[in-house]
Amino acid sequence: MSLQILVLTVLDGIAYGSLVFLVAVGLTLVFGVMRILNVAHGSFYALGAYAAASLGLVLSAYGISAWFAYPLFIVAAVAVGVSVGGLMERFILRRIYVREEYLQLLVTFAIFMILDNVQRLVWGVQPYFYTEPLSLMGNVTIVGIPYTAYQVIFLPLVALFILFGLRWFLRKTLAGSLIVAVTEDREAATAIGINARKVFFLTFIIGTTLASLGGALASPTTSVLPGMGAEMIVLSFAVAATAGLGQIGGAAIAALLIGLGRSSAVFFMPELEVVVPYLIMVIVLLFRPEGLFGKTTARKI
Amino acid sequence: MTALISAKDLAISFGGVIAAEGVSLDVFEDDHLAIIGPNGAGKTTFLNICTGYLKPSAGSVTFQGRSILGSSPRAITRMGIARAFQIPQLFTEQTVLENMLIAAASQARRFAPFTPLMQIPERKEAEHILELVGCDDVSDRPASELPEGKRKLVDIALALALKPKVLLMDEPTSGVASSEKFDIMDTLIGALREQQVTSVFVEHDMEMVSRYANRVAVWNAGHIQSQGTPEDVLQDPEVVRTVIGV
Amino acid sequence: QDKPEEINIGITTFTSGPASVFGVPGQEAARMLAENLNEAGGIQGVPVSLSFIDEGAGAETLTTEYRRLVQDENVDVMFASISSGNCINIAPLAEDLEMLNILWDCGTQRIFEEADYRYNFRTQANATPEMLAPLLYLLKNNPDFETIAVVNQDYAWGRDSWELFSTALKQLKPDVEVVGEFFPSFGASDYSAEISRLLATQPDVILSTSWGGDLDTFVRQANQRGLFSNSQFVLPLVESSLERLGSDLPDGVIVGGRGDHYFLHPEYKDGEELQDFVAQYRERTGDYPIYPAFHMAQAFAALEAAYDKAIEANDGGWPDREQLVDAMAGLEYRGHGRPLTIREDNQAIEAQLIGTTKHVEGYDFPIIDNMMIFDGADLMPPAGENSIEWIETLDESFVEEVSADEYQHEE
Amino acid sequence: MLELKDLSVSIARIPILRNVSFEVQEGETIAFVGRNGAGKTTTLRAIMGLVTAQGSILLNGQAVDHVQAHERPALGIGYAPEDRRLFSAFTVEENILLPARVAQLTQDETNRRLERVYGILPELKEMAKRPAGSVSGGQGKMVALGRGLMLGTHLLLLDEPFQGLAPVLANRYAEALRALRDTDRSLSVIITESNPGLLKNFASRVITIERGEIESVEDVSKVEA
Amino acid sequence: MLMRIVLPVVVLVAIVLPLATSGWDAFLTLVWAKALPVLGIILLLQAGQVSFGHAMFFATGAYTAGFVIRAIPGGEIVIALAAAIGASVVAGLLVGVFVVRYRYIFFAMFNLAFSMVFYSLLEKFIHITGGSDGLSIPRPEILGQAMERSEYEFVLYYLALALLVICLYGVHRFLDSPLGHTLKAIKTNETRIEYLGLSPRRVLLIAYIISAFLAGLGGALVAVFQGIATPEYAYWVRSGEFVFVAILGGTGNVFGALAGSFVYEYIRVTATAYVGDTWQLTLGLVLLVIILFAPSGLVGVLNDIRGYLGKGRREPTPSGGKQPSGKTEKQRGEEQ
Ligand SMILES: Nc1ncnc2c1ncn2[C@@H]1O[C@H](COP(=O)(O)OP(=O)(O)OP(=O)(O)O)[C@@H](O)[C@H]1O
Ligand SMILES: Nc1ncnc2c1ncn2[C@@H]1O[C@H](COP(=O)(O)OP(=O)(O)OP(=O)(O)O)[C@@H](O)[C@H]1O
Ligand SMILES: [Mg+2]
Ligand SMILES: [Mg+2]
Repeated sequence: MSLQILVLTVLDGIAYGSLVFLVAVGLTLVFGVMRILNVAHGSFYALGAYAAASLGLVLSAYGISAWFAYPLFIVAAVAVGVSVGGLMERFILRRIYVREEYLQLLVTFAIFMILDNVQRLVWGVQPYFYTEPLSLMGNVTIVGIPYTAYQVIFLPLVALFILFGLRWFLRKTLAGSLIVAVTEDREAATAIGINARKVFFLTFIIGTTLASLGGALASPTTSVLPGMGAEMIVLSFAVAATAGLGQIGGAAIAALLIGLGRSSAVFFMPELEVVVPYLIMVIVLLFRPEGLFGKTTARKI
Repeated sequence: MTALISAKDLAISFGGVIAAEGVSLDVFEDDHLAIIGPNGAGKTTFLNICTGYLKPSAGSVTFQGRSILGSSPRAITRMGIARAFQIPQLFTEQTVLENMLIAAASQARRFAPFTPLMQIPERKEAEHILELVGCDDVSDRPASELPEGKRKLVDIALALALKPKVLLMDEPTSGVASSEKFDIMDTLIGALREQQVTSVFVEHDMEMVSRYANRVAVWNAGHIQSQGTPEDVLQDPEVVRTVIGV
Repeated sequence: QDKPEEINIGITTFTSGPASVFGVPGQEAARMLAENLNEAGGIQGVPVSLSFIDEGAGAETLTTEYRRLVQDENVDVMFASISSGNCINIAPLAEDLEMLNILWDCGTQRIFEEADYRYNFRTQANATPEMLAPLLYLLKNNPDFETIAVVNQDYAWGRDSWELFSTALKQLKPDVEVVGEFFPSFGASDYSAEISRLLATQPDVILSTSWGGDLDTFVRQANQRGLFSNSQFVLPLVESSLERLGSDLPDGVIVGGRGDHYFLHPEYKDGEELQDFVAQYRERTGDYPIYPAFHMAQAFAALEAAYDKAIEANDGGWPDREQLVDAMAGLEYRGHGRPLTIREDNQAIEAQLIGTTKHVEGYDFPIIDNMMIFDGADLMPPAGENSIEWIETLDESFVEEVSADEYQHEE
Repeated sequence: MLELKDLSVSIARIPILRNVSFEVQEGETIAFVGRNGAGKTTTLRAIMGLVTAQGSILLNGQAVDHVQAHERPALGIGYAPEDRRLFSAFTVEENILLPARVAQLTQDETNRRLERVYGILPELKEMAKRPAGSVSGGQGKMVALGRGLMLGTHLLLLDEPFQGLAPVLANRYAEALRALRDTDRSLSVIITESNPGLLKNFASRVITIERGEIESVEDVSKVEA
Repeated sequence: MLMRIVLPVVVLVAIVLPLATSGWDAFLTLVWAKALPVLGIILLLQAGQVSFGHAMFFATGAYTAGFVIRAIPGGEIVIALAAAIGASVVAGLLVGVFVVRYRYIFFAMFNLAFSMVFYSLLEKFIHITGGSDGLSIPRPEILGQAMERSEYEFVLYYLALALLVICLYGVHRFLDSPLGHTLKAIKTNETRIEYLGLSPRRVLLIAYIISAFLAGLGGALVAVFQGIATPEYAYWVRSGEFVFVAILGGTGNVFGALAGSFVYEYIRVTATAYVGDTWQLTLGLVLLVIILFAPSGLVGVLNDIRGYLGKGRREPTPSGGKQPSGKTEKQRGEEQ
């Protein structure tokens, strides 16, 4: 029994953690790297979910195999992230990079409101569902308890893929270095020939695409409905902070901690479930004020 | 004559880089001690240790006989050791005068919540100090707008506003146009002399050293290579080779 | 007083946020009812006009707007609101503004138990009967269960409803053991951990008073992992999700809908009124009407009845507000369920319809079978008494004492 | 090869440069001197396109006013800012290499230039693997200089490159730069420097700027000869 | 200029308004009350720190007032407000000693964490707090006077207005004092503050406590006006709104709190009233426009106008950068 409970706790923790990571990693990138408090991140999560669900429903309407749903998720995510994210960066954010940082907060908050409303206008208020991709992968039974393969196997794998993909991208590729350079000192970067605008544009799009990918991947597991974005904002910020600025690996661990914390709460102290992410954040920050993998900034004197 | 600041066998290193090893140095009342040495020798590090910014892995530092090891920069500043930085540390969004008045208010412990900063009695003094370093012309400019040279000077002025017993300056006039720096240093050191402020300054300009220092300490790779009067030290062929060049 | 140009009704409802799954159907129903009413010449020949306030805009905006409607737009009657919190917030305000305020959907039983109001009326049942009915149904139909677990949303409704249900359960079947109490956060998107836990503990009964997206998500994830095959589910609000859940909601789940309204109400489904209502509503929204729509209909019905009654009492003269309010007391009216009466504490007595899901020909979602309709009066404390205290006076015999009319689903 | 015509800059509506005009011949080295706040840095920043400027800048006869700031380094302009501006997230060597990577130079071209940098600034080799955020003030200046040298194939803009360097190094670097310029005749250099001694028999002309206006242009190449 | 001319004018208008017109006072009372927490946020923004958790003090004030009023028969508003202030100051101190050790997102999120924990406590202890339905608060007496709603609200209007004006002026003076300037200095260079013999943390703590006090007072006023306190008072969305309104109003000047609060509430209420389903959309769009065309906030607009009239040189837009010079450089860099 107790061993079984332990296994279940871990499994549920991993499943939930993977999802949280997929949603939060985009924010960790955009915030950690560009220092933009993108409140609209939640909207991209929601938009991704809606887009995926709608496309999926089209599929099933035409009786096309749900296997196509998985590539469709990526299509949906990229479509949303690039179009909406791109427009947002190009026509709004770009105008305020040089201004007081917190203006960005204001802007993204406004955009969040707008997108939230737009969702309602486009998709109405009734929850959407598209569960085929989930059912398609069927269940796996572990220590006598059925789980959906989608949640305990597929999502964690995707999460791992994104994790290592991003780390490689930021550390090993030129684009990665450019992003880091531009963030630290936009002018110095320009002075050595880096097109700061382009870099910001791409970074932001990557971030928003990841957010909507998170939404798309989450859509089969949950109801797609108004206000679903709001919840994710705080959670993502909690992850970003716990991780340490721009720390993709940190985000993964933070998400995992939150997942495990949550599942163990459900198993052993249900009343705590709601506050778990915050407790974890507080505990981590108490011991590592710059977040899990936060670096202490360069010497000033 | 008693040592004001006395460092014994300081050691510190950063991931293999030895920034100080067996560094022992006494600074006496009314000294104007120049620290010279190649880049990366550990000069700034020494100042960082003396002001509690870095904790040495070994050794001790005393000020007026009291150990200041492990005290915070804040505490040490209050004891009377003020510092000007190699890379100026200013409140960039505030005007030069505001910068000065914050320092003055701190020195005079003026924290009445409702008296305007601009009206504290120390204002006159602060403005005087700005004149001293030739920055009165920029007193109402935001610090962020200052040219490099002025930044350095304002940074020194901030330290002066604390009425320190000892003033540590890290390359006080690097970046200050050569046409001006001697006039400024003349007035500055003059003022220090009459207020009997002891000073320690890191310098790369040997003319400065020979003009204003009564003692020189030569750093090299975390060690003190030699110390003495400017005349002797600056002649020392070893020093010429490692620091001055021909 | 002579007839006004029109009767202006202010309605607070959710058009944003998760609760808009109720708010918008309510709003649609209201628009529809108003149109019908005006086509038929309005109330006593006076057309009605509607203005809405979004409860989703937050408490302060709500009260500011409420005042504006009352004071500047001088509406004749307010319908407020869906959220119990808002009802508690608005009721005293309405009282002070001397505005006839109809609590058209909120559930908390506290309002009329903790304060006396003159201007506030609730035109549908409250949490107490809405929780007792499913419990009685459970006890009458599958009496032999030993363990129960609850998964409710972590906010007042989730907690209050569980308090009512569990207190009653302790009285009516003391030997039952509560093996799990879960209150996942409101709007939670994932219940995997809860479900694993429930799969591991295998309680005989699982109760959830959740609603909207939360309920849908929970049901889907539970069904996906075969939780329904192990435990008897009791979902007192699932009537509002039936159509959305479709095949994801298996047979044999105990269903409620906060009253005795149901588009296939066994006693009225052949009647024209209900059929028209359902037909019109479907035409308008594409969906079958759910309980908020019915609650709205009840509010309208009550208002109409009140005007009729007041005008009669006023021998033909148009009533002023006080007269209208007087008329509300003891009012009898009917929505699309059994007749209702407003009792002396301004709380309506409404019957409760509970049943079991069943998939049948002609509907791609489960309909309600093995229906029981309870008389509301049996399930409520006497006016002025506190529900919890009253429930604590009950005992096993209560299950037998309360009778219910039983119906089967038929084509 | 570089020509400034009536260059004017004002920031927040204060004039900072007023009609600055001068040109730099191919292979020539200019000492750009002036008191603090005279406008030296601003002039260099204007050439790099880092401040909005009126007037025009010609490079090899081509107006570059409309060349985006980030495209100018590709024209062979290397800039070593006065206040270092290193990327502390990278090591010293990464800092030096970044411009080459951005310009997507071939591997051996990159190596060639890196060797050139290390040739002039051998001290950098020892610090190559250290985080740029940790180096000392003077070391920082060296890195900045090295980074500038990576791209500066036609024009070097050095803003007080020797400031805060120990004299022994300053002299050596000045020598090395001179040697570099002598070997590569197409390389022009503008050095702002407050210590004229270092520029002796190095600069061919000394341009003095005062309060944002060119005060004097004196030819010292003769003197030296 | 703002302090000497605009504020008095506004106050004057505010004083005569309820006497002249009707229908505004309820709305404005909320504006006054909600301007207080915003003022608190502006105070912290001087040090470059954003708190995503100040709703926790807002709620602390609200619930304290609520409990006091329910506890003492009749319920005296003065006592209630006093208690609320006391409670929020204490809370501010307790939370403050933790959070002032953090900066930027960590500061923001630490605050958020505390407030969210507080929020769920308010929801969970349903028998004390009434859970998410909230704690209903009977109408208190004012100086022993029991009142009808109309006159009660009339008095409350002026009470809130008076308190707001006092706080605005007080904070204005504080920011002008040495301590206030040191607070601003935290934003650009803490090392230097240390080397002036001052403790950035302590300075920030003082500001934090003041801001908690302001938030608490605002919460208490809203609560006694609304007659209810709900956990939503402590929810992160509300905290976010405070920050949002602060920036909207302009963080450069205490006056921004009032301007922002008024404009935000006004747009919001009008939007809900006249565009119904699309109020969020409208609100969002209007705000976007304001931001893009008045980047330094509403108050900034006034300053700009002043600037263009040539009265004094306009300050370069302030930076919130980590490396002070770094950020201004960024600004310069952008001027290509
Ligand atoms: N961002 C800015 N805003 C306002 N004024 C500025 C700004 N940047 C520079 N200035 C002003 O422009 C003038 C020239 O500055 P610049 O840095 O070019 O001088 P400099 O000759 O390089 O001085 P130094 O030798 O000290 O580096 C100075 O008066 C400075 O105050
Ligand atoms: N915080 C730190 N982290 C890592 N290395 C450091 C740190 N501080 C100093 N160092 C190293 O210690 C050595 C001495 O640094 P320091 O700043 O004292 O040199 P310096 O004598 O002041 O040189 P300069 O004349 O260029 O200022 C340098 O090699 C530097 O890289
Ligand atoms: Mg140094
Ligand atoms: Mg310069």
